[in-house]
Amino acid sequence: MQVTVHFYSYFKDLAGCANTDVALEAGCSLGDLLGQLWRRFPKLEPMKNSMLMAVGVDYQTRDYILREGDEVSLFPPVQGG
Amino acid sequence: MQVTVHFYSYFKDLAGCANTDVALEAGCSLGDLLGQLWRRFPKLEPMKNSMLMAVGVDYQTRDYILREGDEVSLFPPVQGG
Amino acid sequence: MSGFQISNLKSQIQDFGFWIFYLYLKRQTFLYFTFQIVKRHLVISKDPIDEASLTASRRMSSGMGAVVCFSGVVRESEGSEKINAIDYEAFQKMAEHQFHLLFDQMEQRWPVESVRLVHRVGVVAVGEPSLWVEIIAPHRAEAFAACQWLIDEMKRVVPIWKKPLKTN
Amino acid sequence: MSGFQISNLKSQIQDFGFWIFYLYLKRQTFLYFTFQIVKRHLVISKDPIDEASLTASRRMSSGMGAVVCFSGVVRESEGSEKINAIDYEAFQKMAEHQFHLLFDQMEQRWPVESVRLVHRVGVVAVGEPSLWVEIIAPHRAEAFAACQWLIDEMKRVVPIWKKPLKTN
Repeated sequence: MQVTVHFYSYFKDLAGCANTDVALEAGCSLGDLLGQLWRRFPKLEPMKNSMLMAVGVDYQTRDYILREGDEVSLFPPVQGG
Repeated sequence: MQVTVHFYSYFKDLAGCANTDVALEAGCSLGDLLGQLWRRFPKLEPMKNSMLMAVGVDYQTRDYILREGDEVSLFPPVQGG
Repeated sequence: MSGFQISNLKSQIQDFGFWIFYLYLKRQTFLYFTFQIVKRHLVISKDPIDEASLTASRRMSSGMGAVVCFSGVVRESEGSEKINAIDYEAFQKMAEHQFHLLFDQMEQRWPVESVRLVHRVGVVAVGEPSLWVEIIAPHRAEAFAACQWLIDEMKRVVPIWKKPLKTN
Repeated sequence: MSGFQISNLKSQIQDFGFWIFYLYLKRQTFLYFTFQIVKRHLVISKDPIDEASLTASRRMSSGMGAVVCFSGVVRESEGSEKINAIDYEAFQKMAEHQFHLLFDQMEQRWPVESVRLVHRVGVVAVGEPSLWVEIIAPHRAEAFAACQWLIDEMKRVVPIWKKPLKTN
Protein backbone atom coordinates (compact mmCIF):
# COMPACT_ATOMS: atom_id res chain seq x y z
CA MET A 1 0.00 0.00 0.00
CA GLN A 2 0.98 3.60 -0.44
CA VAL A 3 0.65 6.56 1.95
CA THR A 4 1.57 10.20 1.52
CA VAL A 5 3.62 11.99 4.16
CA HIS A 6 3.37 15.79 4.55
CA PHE A 7 5.87 17.94 6.44
CA TYR A 8 5.04 21.30 8.01
CA SER A 9 7.00 24.25 9.40
CA TYR A 10 10.76 23.61 9.71
CA PHE A 11 10.21 19.88 9.21
CA LYS A 12 9.85 20.83 5.53
CA ASP A 13 13.36 22.32 5.58
CA LEU A 14 14.79 19.34 7.47
CA ALA A 15 13.18 16.87 5.05
CA GLY A 16 14.02 19.01 2.01
CA CYS A 17 10.48 18.59 0.64
CA ALA A 18 6.85 19.33 1.57
CA ASN A 19 5.60 15.77 0.99
CA THR A 20 6.59 12.34 -0.20
CA ASP A 21 4.92 9.06 -1.12
CA VAL A 22 5.95 5.95 0.79
CA ALA A 23 5.25 2.32 -0.17
CA LEU A 24 4.54 0.08 2.83
CA GLU A 25 3.45 -3.48 3.52
CA ALA A 26 -0.20 -3.85 4.56
CA GLY A 27 -0.75 -3.70 8.34
CA CYS A 28 2.13 -1.31 8.99
CA SER A 29 1.70 1.10 11.89
CA LEU A 30 2.57 4.78 12.03
CA GLY A 31 5.60 3.72 14.10
CA ASP A 32 6.78 1.39 11.29
CA LEU A 33 6.45 4.25 8.80
CA LEU A 34 8.57 6.51 11.03
CA GLY A 35 11.37 3.89 11.14
CA GLN A 36 11.46 3.95 7.37
CA LEU A 37 11.35 7.77 7.23
CA TRP A 38 14.37 8.23 9.54
CA ARG A 39 16.51 6.34 6.99
CA ARG A 40 15.36 8.61 4.15
CA PHE A 41 15.32 11.84 6.20
CA PRO A 42 18.04 11.47 8.88
CA LYS A 43 17.77 15.16 9.89
CA LEU A 44 14.19 14.54 11.12
CA GLU A 45 15.05 11.75 13.57
CA PRO A 46 16.52 14.03 16.29
CA MET A 47 13.13 15.83 16.35
CA LYS A 48 11.14 12.67 17.08
CA ASN A 49 10.53 13.37 20.77
CA SER A 50 8.78 16.67 20.23
CA MET A 51 7.16 15.67 16.92
CA LEU A 52 3.38 15.68 16.43
CA MET A 53 1.72 13.16 14.09
CA ALA A 54 -1.62 13.23 12.34
CA VAL A 55 -3.46 11.01 9.89
CA GLY A 56 -5.95 13.05 7.90
CA VAL A 57 -7.04 15.83 10.27
CA ASP A 58 -6.73 13.90 13.56
CA TYR A 59 -3.78 13.32 15.86
CA GLN A 60 -2.64 9.70 16.03
CA THR A 61 -0.10 7.71 18.01
CA ARG A 62 2.60 5.30 16.81
CA ASP A 63 0.35 2.23 17.16
CA TYR A 64 -2.17 3.56 14.59
CA ILE A 65 -2.50 1.00 11.74
CA LEU A 66 -2.14 2.73 8.37
CA ARG A 67 -4.42 2.15 5.41
CA GLU A 68 -3.99 2.57 1.66
CA GLY A 69 -4.05 6.25 0.70
CA ASP A 70 -3.66 7.64 4.26
CA GLU A 71 -2.39 11.22 4.44
CA VAL A 72 0.16 11.36 7.25
CA SER A 73 1.38 14.72 8.58
CA LEU A 74 4.47 15.28 10.70
CA PHE A 75 5.21 18.60 12.34
CA PRO A 76 6.89 20.34 15.27
CA PRO A 77 4.91 21.67 18.29
CA VAL A 78 2.24 24.14 17.21
CA GLN A 79 2.47 27.87 18.01
CA GLY A 80 -0.72 29.60 16.91
CA GLY A 81 -1.88 32.97 18.19
CA MET B 1 -19.61 71.68 63.87
CA GLN B 2 -21.75 70.73 60.94
CA VAL B 3 -21.42 67.85 58.46
CA THR B 4 -23.56 66.88 55.48
CA VAL B 5 -24.78 63.30 55.06
CA HIS B 6 -25.63 61.96 51.59
CA PHE B 7 -27.68 58.82 50.92
CA TYR B 8 -27.41 56.73 47.76
CA SER B 9 -29.46 54.00 46.09
CA TYR B 10 -32.34 52.66 48.27
CA PHE B 11 -30.86 54.36 51.34
CA LYS B 12 -32.37 57.53 49.83
CA ASP B 13 -35.85 55.93 49.93
CA LEU B 14 -35.34 54.59 53.46
CA ALA B 15 -34.15 58.01 54.68
CA GLY B 16 -36.80 59.86 52.68
CA CYS B 17 -34.21 62.37 51.41
CA ALA B 18 -30.98 62.49 49.40
CA ASN B 19 -28.98 64.43 51.99
CA THR B 20 -29.24 66.17 55.34
CA ASP B 21 -27.14 68.49 57.50
CA VAL B 22 -26.23 67.32 61.00
CA ALA B 23 -24.88 69.47 63.86
CA LEU B 24 -22.31 67.64 66.02
CA GLU B 25 -19.95 68.40 68.87
CA ALA B 26 -16.28 68.76 67.88
CA GLY B 27 -14.31 65.50 68.06
CA CYS B 28 -17.26 63.28 67.15
CA SER B 29 -16.48 60.11 65.20
CA LEU B 30 -18.34 58.64 62.25
CA GLY B 31 -19.75 56.09 64.75
CA ASP B 32 -21.15 58.90 66.91
CA LEU B 33 -22.81 60.43 63.87
CA LEU B 34 -24.44 57.09 63.00
CA GLY B 35 -25.94 56.83 66.50
CA GLN B 36 -27.59 60.19 65.96
CA LEU B 37 -28.79 59.24 62.46
CA TRP B 38 -30.57 56.04 63.60
CA ARG B 39 -32.84 58.20 65.81
CA ARG B 40 -33.76 60.46 62.90
CA PHE B 41 -33.89 57.71 60.26
CA PRO B 42 -35.00 54.51 62.06
CA LYS B 43 -35.54 52.64 58.76
CA LEU B 44 -31.79 52.88 58.05
CA GLU B 45 -30.61 51.20 61.25
CA PRO B 46 -31.46 47.60 60.15
CA MET B 47 -29.12 48.17 57.16
CA LYS B 48 -26.11 49.06 59.31
CA ASN B 49 -24.30 45.74 58.97
CA SER B 50 -24.09 45.85 55.18
CA MET B 51 -23.75 49.63 54.95
CA LEU B 52 -20.72 51.30 53.34
CA MET B 53 -19.44 54.67 54.61
CA ALA B 54 -17.32 57.30 52.93
CA VAL B 55 -16.06 60.75 53.86
CA GLY B 56 -15.41 62.78 50.74
CA VAL B 57 -14.40 60.20 48.09
CA ASP B 58 -12.70 57.69 50.43
CA TYR B 59 -14.08 54.82 52.46
CA GLN B 60 -13.82 55.32 56.23
CA THR B 61 -14.54 53.28 59.35
CA ARG B 62 -16.56 54.18 62.46
CA ASP B 63 -13.52 55.47 64.36
CA TYR B 64 -12.86 58.23 61.78
CA ILE B 65 -12.93 61.64 63.55
CA LEU B 66 -15.18 64.05 61.68
CA ARG B 67 -14.27 67.64 60.85
CA GLU B 68 -16.32 70.75 60.12
CA GLY B 69 -17.82 70.58 56.64
CA ASP B 70 -17.16 66.85 56.05
CA GLU B 71 -19.30 65.26 53.36
CA VAL B 72 -20.37 61.85 54.64
CA SER B 73 -21.93 59.28 52.31
CA LEU B 74 -23.88 56.21 53.34
CA PHE B 75 -24.90 53.57 50.88
CA PRO B 76 -25.68 49.85 50.39
CA PRO B 77 -23.19 47.40 48.80
CA VAL B 78 -22.15 48.56 45.33
CA GLN B 79 -23.21 46.70 42.19
CA GLY B 80 -21.50 48.24 39.19
CA GLY B 81 -21.07 46.53 35.84
CA MET C 1 -58.50 -3.07 12.04
CA SER C 2 -59.66 0.28 10.79
CA GLY C 3 -60.91 1.14 14.31
CA PHE C 4 -57.52 0.26 15.73
CA GLN C 5 -55.73 2.42 13.17
CA ILE C 6 -57.92 5.42 13.98
CA SER C 7 -57.44 5.14 17.74
CA ASN C 8 -53.71 4.68 17.15
CA LEU C 9 -53.62 7.86 15.07
CA LYS C 10 -55.64 9.68 17.76
CA SER C 11 -53.21 8.63 20.43
CA GLN C 12 -50.33 9.83 18.27
CA ILE C 13 -52.03 13.20 17.91
CA GLN C 14 -52.63 13.32 21.66
CA ASP C 15 -48.96 12.43 22.23
CA PHE C 16 -47.93 15.25 19.93
CA GLY C 17 -50.20 17.64 21.83
CA PHE C 18 -48.66 16.46 25.07
CA TRP C 19 -45.16 17.19 23.82
CA ILE C 20 -46.14 20.68 22.67
CA PHE C 21 -47.65 21.31 26.11
CA TYR C 22 -44.57 19.82 27.81
CA LEU C 23 -42.25 22.08 25.83
CA TYR C 24 -44.47 25.05 26.70
CA LEU C 25 -44.16 24.25 30.43
CA LYS C 26 -40.44 23.66 30.13
CA ARG C 27 -39.78 26.59 27.83
CA GLN C 28 -37.02 27.97 30.05
CA THR C 29 -35.19 24.65 29.87
CA PHE C 30 -35.90 24.41 26.17
CA LEU C 31 -34.46 27.88 25.61
CA TYR C 32 -31.44 26.83 27.65
CA PHE C 33 -30.85 23.88 25.38
CA THR C 34 -31.21 25.98 22.27
CA PHE C 35 -28.58 28.33 23.76
CA GLN C 36 -26.29 25.34 24.02
CA ILE C 37 -26.06 25.19 20.24
CA VAL C 38 -23.05 27.45 19.95
CA LYS C 39 -22.96 29.88 17.04
CA ARG C 40 -19.57 29.41 15.42
CA HIS C 41 -17.69 31.70 13.11
CA LEU C 42 -14.21 30.49 12.17
CA VAL C 43 -11.91 32.17 9.67
CA ILE C 44 -8.30 31.21 8.92
CA SER C 45 -7.17 33.59 6.20
CA LYS C 46 -4.48 35.86 4.82
CA ASP C 47 -6.80 38.88 5.06
CA PRO C 48 -6.10 41.48 7.75
CA ILE C 49 -8.40 41.16 10.78
CA ASP C 50 -11.00 43.94 10.71
CA GLU C 51 -11.90 44.25 14.40
CA ALA C 52 -14.25 47.19 13.87
CA SER C 53 -16.39 45.28 11.38
CA LEU C 54 -16.31 42.14 13.55
CA THR C 55 -17.48 44.25 16.50
CA ALA C 56 -20.25 45.78 14.39
CA SER C 57 -21.51 42.38 13.21
CA ARG C 58 -21.89 40.95 16.73
CA ARG C 59 -25.27 39.32 17.44
CA MET C 60 -26.38 38.15 20.86
CA SER C 61 -29.65 37.09 22.46
CA SER C 62 -31.18 38.93 25.42
CA GLY C 63 -30.17 36.21 27.89
CA MET C 64 -26.48 36.96 27.35
CA GLY C 65 -24.63 39.33 29.69
CA ALA C 66 -20.94 38.98 28.88
CA VAL C 67 -18.72 39.47 25.83
CA VAL C 68 -14.99 38.77 26.12
CA CYS C 69 -12.74 39.64 23.17
CA PHE C 70 -9.06 38.88 22.82
CA SER C 71 -6.68 40.26 20.19
CA GLY C 72 -3.21 38.78 19.90
CA VAL C 73 -0.92 41.31 18.28
CA VAL C 74 2.55 40.70 16.78
CA ARG C 75 5.19 42.21 19.09
CA GLU C 76 8.44 43.82 17.98
CA SER C 77 10.55 41.18 19.71
CA GLU C 78 10.54 37.37 19.76
CA GLY C 79 12.72 36.34 22.67
CA SER C 80 15.68 38.74 22.59
CA GLU C 81 15.58 39.47 18.85
CA LYS C 82 13.92 42.39 17.10
CA ILE C 83 11.55 41.33 14.36
CA ASN C 84 9.37 43.19 11.91
CA ALA C 85 6.79 40.51 11.15
CA ILE C 86 5.76 36.91 11.76
CA ASP C 87 5.03 34.51 8.92
CA TYR C 88 2.21 32.18 10.00
CA GLU C 89 1.82 28.77 8.33
CA ALA C 90 -1.28 26.63 8.87
CA PHE C 91 -2.27 23.08 7.93
CA GLN C 92 -5.60 24.66 7.09
CA LYS C 93 -7.93 21.64 6.89
CA MET C 94 -6.63 20.11 10.12
CA ALA C 95 -6.57 23.51 11.88
CA GLU C 96 -10.27 24.03 11.07
CA HIS C 97 -11.11 20.50 12.27
CA GLN C 98 -9.13 20.93 15.50
CA PHE C 99 -10.79 24.30 16.18
CA HIS C 100 -14.20 22.67 15.80
CA LEU C 101 -13.21 19.85 18.20
CA LEU C 102 -12.27 22.58 20.72
CA PHE C 103 -15.58 24.37 20.14
CA ASP C 104 -17.35 21.01 20.79
CA GLN C 105 -15.53 20.64 24.11
CA MET C 106 -16.18 24.27 25.03
CA GLU C 107 -19.90 23.73 24.37
CA GLN C 108 -19.83 20.80 26.85
CA ARG C 109 -18.09 22.78 29.58
CA TRP C 110 -19.56 26.30 29.47
CA PRO C 111 -22.94 27.78 28.43
CA VAL C 112 -21.38 29.77 25.60
CA GLU C 113 -23.84 31.17 23.05
CA SER C 114 -21.35 32.24 20.41
CA VAL C 115 -17.69 31.83 19.57
CA ARG C 116 -16.05 33.77 16.77
CA LEU C 117 -12.38 33.21 15.98
CA VAL C 118 -10.21 34.67 13.24
CA HIS C 119 -6.58 33.59 12.74
CA ARG C 120 -4.38 35.18 10.13
CA VAL C 121 -1.89 33.21 8.09
CA GLY C 122 0.96 34.54 5.94
CA VAL C 123 3.02 37.58 6.87
CA VAL C 124 1.60 39.67 9.76
CA ALA C 125 3.51 42.88 10.55
CA VAL C 126 4.43 44.06 14.06
CA GLY C 127 1.45 45.88 15.58
CA GLU C 128 -1.16 43.93 13.60
CA PRO C 129 -3.41 41.29 15.18
CA SER C 130 -2.80 37.67 14.18
CA LEU C 131 -5.62 36.29 16.34
CA TRP C 132 -9.04 37.60 17.33
CA VAL C 133 -11.41 35.65 19.60
CA GLU C 134 -14.85 36.63 20.87
CA ILE C 135 -16.88 34.62 23.41
CA ILE C 136 -20.48 35.47 24.33
CA ALA C 137 -21.99 33.85 27.44
CA PRO C 138 -24.63 34.61 30.07
CA HIS C 139 -22.08 35.62 32.73
CA ARG C 140 -18.62 37.09 32.98
CA ALA C 141 -16.82 34.22 34.75
CA GLU C 142 -17.72 31.61 32.14
CA ALA C 143 -16.96 33.94 29.22
CA PHE C 144 -13.45 34.65 30.60
CA ALA C 145 -12.85 30.98 31.47
CA ALA C 146 -13.95 29.72 28.05
CA CYS C 147 -11.92 32.34 26.19
CA GLN C 148 -8.70 31.64 28.10
CA TRP C 149 -9.20 27.88 27.85
CA LEU C 150 -9.79 28.11 24.08
CA ILE C 151 -6.58 30.08 23.48
CA ASP C 152 -4.53 27.76 25.72
CA GLU C 153 -5.86 24.68 23.92
CA MET C 154 -5.39 26.28 20.51
CA LYS C 155 -1.71 26.76 21.28
CA ARG C 156 -1.51 23.06 22.15
CA VAL C 157 -3.37 21.38 19.29
CA VAL C 158 -4.18 23.64 16.33
CA PRO C 159 -1.54 23.14 13.60
CA ILE C 160 -0.34 26.69 13.02
CA TRP C 161 3.33 27.65 13.20
CA LYS C 162 5.15 30.94 13.22
CA LYS C 163 8.43 32.04 11.67
CA PRO C 164 9.75 35.42 12.91
CA LEU C 165 10.98 37.67 10.11
CA LYS C 166 13.95 39.64 11.39
CA THR C 167 14.65 43.30 10.76
CA ASN C 168 17.10 43.48 7.83
CA MET D 1 37.09 80.95 41.72
CA SER D 2 36.44 81.31 38.03
CA GLY D 3 38.64 78.23 37.32
CA PHE D 4 36.64 76.24 39.84
CA GLN D 5 33.36 77.31 38.30
CA ILE D 6 34.52 76.29 34.83
CA SER D 7 35.76 72.85 35.92
CA ASN D 8 32.52 72.41 37.90
CA LEU D 9 30.50 73.23 34.79
CA LYS D 10 32.65 70.82 32.73
CA SER D 11 32.07 68.04 35.22
CA GLN D 12 28.35 68.79 35.08
CA ILE D 13 28.44 68.52 31.29
CA GLN D 14 30.42 65.28 31.55
CA ASP D 15 27.87 63.98 34.09
CA PHE D 16 25.09 64.87 31.72
CA GLY D 17 26.89 63.05 28.90
CA PHE D 18 27.30 60.04 31.18
CA TRP D 19 23.59 59.93 31.88
CA ILE D 20 22.70 60.17 28.22
CA PHE D 21 25.11 57.28 27.55
CA TYR D 22 23.72 55.35 30.53
CA LEU D 23 20.16 55.77 29.26
CA TYR D 24 21.30 54.67 25.80
CA LEU D 25 22.79 51.48 27.26
CA LYS D 26 19.74 50.88 29.44
CA ARG D 27 17.20 51.86 26.80
CA GLN D 28 15.29 48.60 27.15
CA THR D 29 14.85 49.18 30.88
CA PHE D 30 14.04 52.82 30.24
CA LEU D 31 11.36 51.85 27.73
CA TYR D 32 10.00 49.37 30.27
CA PHE D 33 9.63 52.11 32.86
CA THR D 34 7.90 54.42 30.43
CA PHE D 35 5.49 51.55 29.67
CA GLN D 36 4.68 51.40 33.35
CA ILE D 37 2.94 54.76 33.14
CA VAL D 38 -0.49 53.38 32.34
CA LYS D 39 -2.57 55.28 29.81
CA ARG D 40 -5.97 55.77 31.41
CA HIS D 41 -9.26 56.59 29.79
CA LEU D 42 -12.23 56.65 32.18
CA VAL D 43 -15.76 57.67 31.26
CA ILE D 44 -18.83 57.44 33.50
CA SER D 45 -21.69 58.85 31.44
CA LYS D 46 -25.29 58.57 30.31
CA ASP D 47 -24.18 58.25 26.67
CA PRO D 48 -24.51 54.85 24.98
CA ILE D 49 -21.20 52.97 24.75
CA ASP D 50 -19.91 53.08 21.16
CA GLU D 51 -17.73 49.97 21.02
CA ALA D 52 -16.90 50.36 17.34
CA SER D 53 -15.48 53.85 17.84
CA LEU D 54 -13.63 52.76 21.01
CA THR D 55 -12.12 49.88 19.03
CA ALA D 56 -11.13 52.23 16.21
CA SER D 57 -9.43 54.68 18.61
CA ARG D 58 -7.20 52.05 20.23
CA ARG D 59 -3.50 52.97 20.41
CA MET D 60 -0.76 50.58 21.46
CA SER D 61 3.02 50.51 21.29
CA SER D 62 4.93 47.80 19.42
CA GLY D 63 5.97 46.03 22.63
CA MET D 64 2.36 45.09 23.40
CA GLY D 65 0.98 41.71 22.34
CA ALA D 66 -2.38 41.35 24.06
CA VAL D 67 -5.68 43.22 24.10
CA VAL D 68 -8.52 41.96 26.30
CA CYS D 69 -11.93 43.63 26.04
CA PHE D 70 -14.97 42.98 28.18
CA SER D 71 -18.52 44.17 27.55
CA GLY D 72 -21.11 43.73 30.27
CA VAL D 73 -24.55 43.72 28.71
CA VAL D 74 -27.93 44.13 30.46
CA ARG D 75 -29.73 40.76 30.50
CA GLU D 76 -33.49 40.23 30.23
CA SER D 77 -33.72 38.72 33.71
CA GLU D 78 -32.47 39.76 37.16
CA GLY D 79 -32.80 36.73 39.37
CA SER D 80 -36.13 35.16 38.40
CA GLU D 81 -37.82 38.35 37.19
CA LYS D 82 -38.06 39.64 33.64
CA ILE D 83 -36.82 43.19 33.24
CA ASN D 84 -36.58 45.58 30.32
CA ALA D 85 -33.81 47.86 31.59
CA ILE D 86 -31.51 48.68 34.50
CA ASP D 87 -31.29 52.17 35.97
CA TYR D 88 -27.68 52.78 37.08
CA GLU D 89 -26.93 55.36 39.75
CA ALA D 90 -23.38 56.51 40.49
CA PHE D 91 -21.77 58.67 43.16
CA GLN D 92 -19.79 60.07 40.27
CA LYS D 93 -16.91 61.87 42.00
CA MET D 94 -16.19 58.97 44.36
CA ALA D 95 -16.61 56.42 41.57
CA GLU D 96 -13.96 58.19 39.48
CA HIS D 97 -11.62 58.39 42.48
CA GLN D 98 -12.10 54.71 43.34
CA PHE D 99 -11.50 53.68 39.71
CA HIS D 100 -8.22 55.60 39.74
CA LEU D 101 -7.19 53.93 43.01
CA LEU D 102 -7.82 50.57 41.29
CA PHE D 103 -5.80 51.68 38.23
CA ASP D 104 -2.95 52.61 40.64
CA GLN D 105 -3.02 49.13 42.16
CA MET D 106 -3.26 47.47 38.75
CA GLU D 107 -0.20 49.43 37.63
CA GLN D 108 1.73 48.03 40.63
CA ARG D 109 0.72 44.44 39.93
CA TRP D 110 0.80 44.00 36.14
CA PRO D 111 2.77 45.61 33.29
CA VAL D 112 -0.37 47.08 31.73
CA GLU D 113 0.23 49.78 29.10
CA SER D 114 -3.32 51.04 28.79
CA VAL D 115 -6.63 50.73 30.56
CA ARG D 116 -9.83 52.17 29.10
CA LEU D 117 -13.10 51.84 31.00
CA VAL D 118 -16.55 53.18 30.19
CA HIS D 119 -19.50 52.76 32.57
CA ARG D 120 -22.97 53.94 31.69
CA VAL D 121 -25.31 55.53 34.20
CA GLY D 122 -29.03 56.15 33.87
CA VAL D 123 -31.40 53.78 32.10
CA VAL D 124 -29.67 51.04 30.04
CA ALA D 125 -32.02 48.79 28.03
CA VAL D 126 -31.75 45.00 27.83
CA GLY D 127 -29.17 44.07 25.18
CA GLU D 128 -27.13 47.27 25.60
CA PRO D 129 -23.69 47.33 27.27
CA SER D 130 -23.45 49.07 30.65
CA LEU D 131 -19.72 48.44 31.03
CA TRP D 132 -16.80 48.28 28.60
CA VAL D 133 -13.23 47.56 29.69
CA GLU D 134 -10.10 47.25 27.58
CA ILE D 135 -6.67 46.20 28.89
CA ILE D 136 -3.50 46.30 26.79
CA ALA D 137 -0.42 44.46 28.05
CA PRO D 138 2.67 42.73 26.65
CA HIS D 139 1.26 39.21 27.16
CA ARG D 140 -2.06 37.43 27.29
CA ALA D 141 -1.95 36.08 30.85
CA GLU D 142 -1.40 39.48 32.47
CA ALA D 143 -4.01 41.19 30.28
CA PHE D 144 -6.64 38.61 31.27
CA ALA D 145 -5.63 38.67 34.94
CA ALA D 146 -5.68 42.48 35.17
CA CYS D 147 -9.03 42.75 33.37
CA GLN D 148 -10.76 40.18 35.59
CA TRP D 149 -9.23 41.64 38.74
CA LEU D 150 -10.34 45.16 37.78
CA ILE D 151 -13.96 44.10 37.23
CA ASP D 152 -14.04 42.07 40.48
CA GLU D 153 -12.65 45.00 42.46
CA MET D 154 -14.97 47.46 40.75
CA LYS D 155 -17.96 45.43 41.93
CA ARG D 156 -16.57 45.63 45.46
CA VAL D 157 -15.62 49.30 45.82
CA VAL D 158 -16.87 51.57 43.04
CA PRO D 159 -20.08 53.31 44.19
CA ILE D 160 -22.49 52.44 41.40
CA TRP D 161 -25.86 50.81 42.05
CA LYS D 162 -28.48 49.25 39.85
CA LYS D 163 -32.26 49.27 39.96
CA PRO D 164 -33.97 46.75 37.62
CA LEU D 165 -36.90 48.23 35.71
CA LYS D 166 -39.53 45.53 35.37
CA THR D 167 -41.60 44.80 32.29
CA ASN D 168 -44.99 46.35 33.06
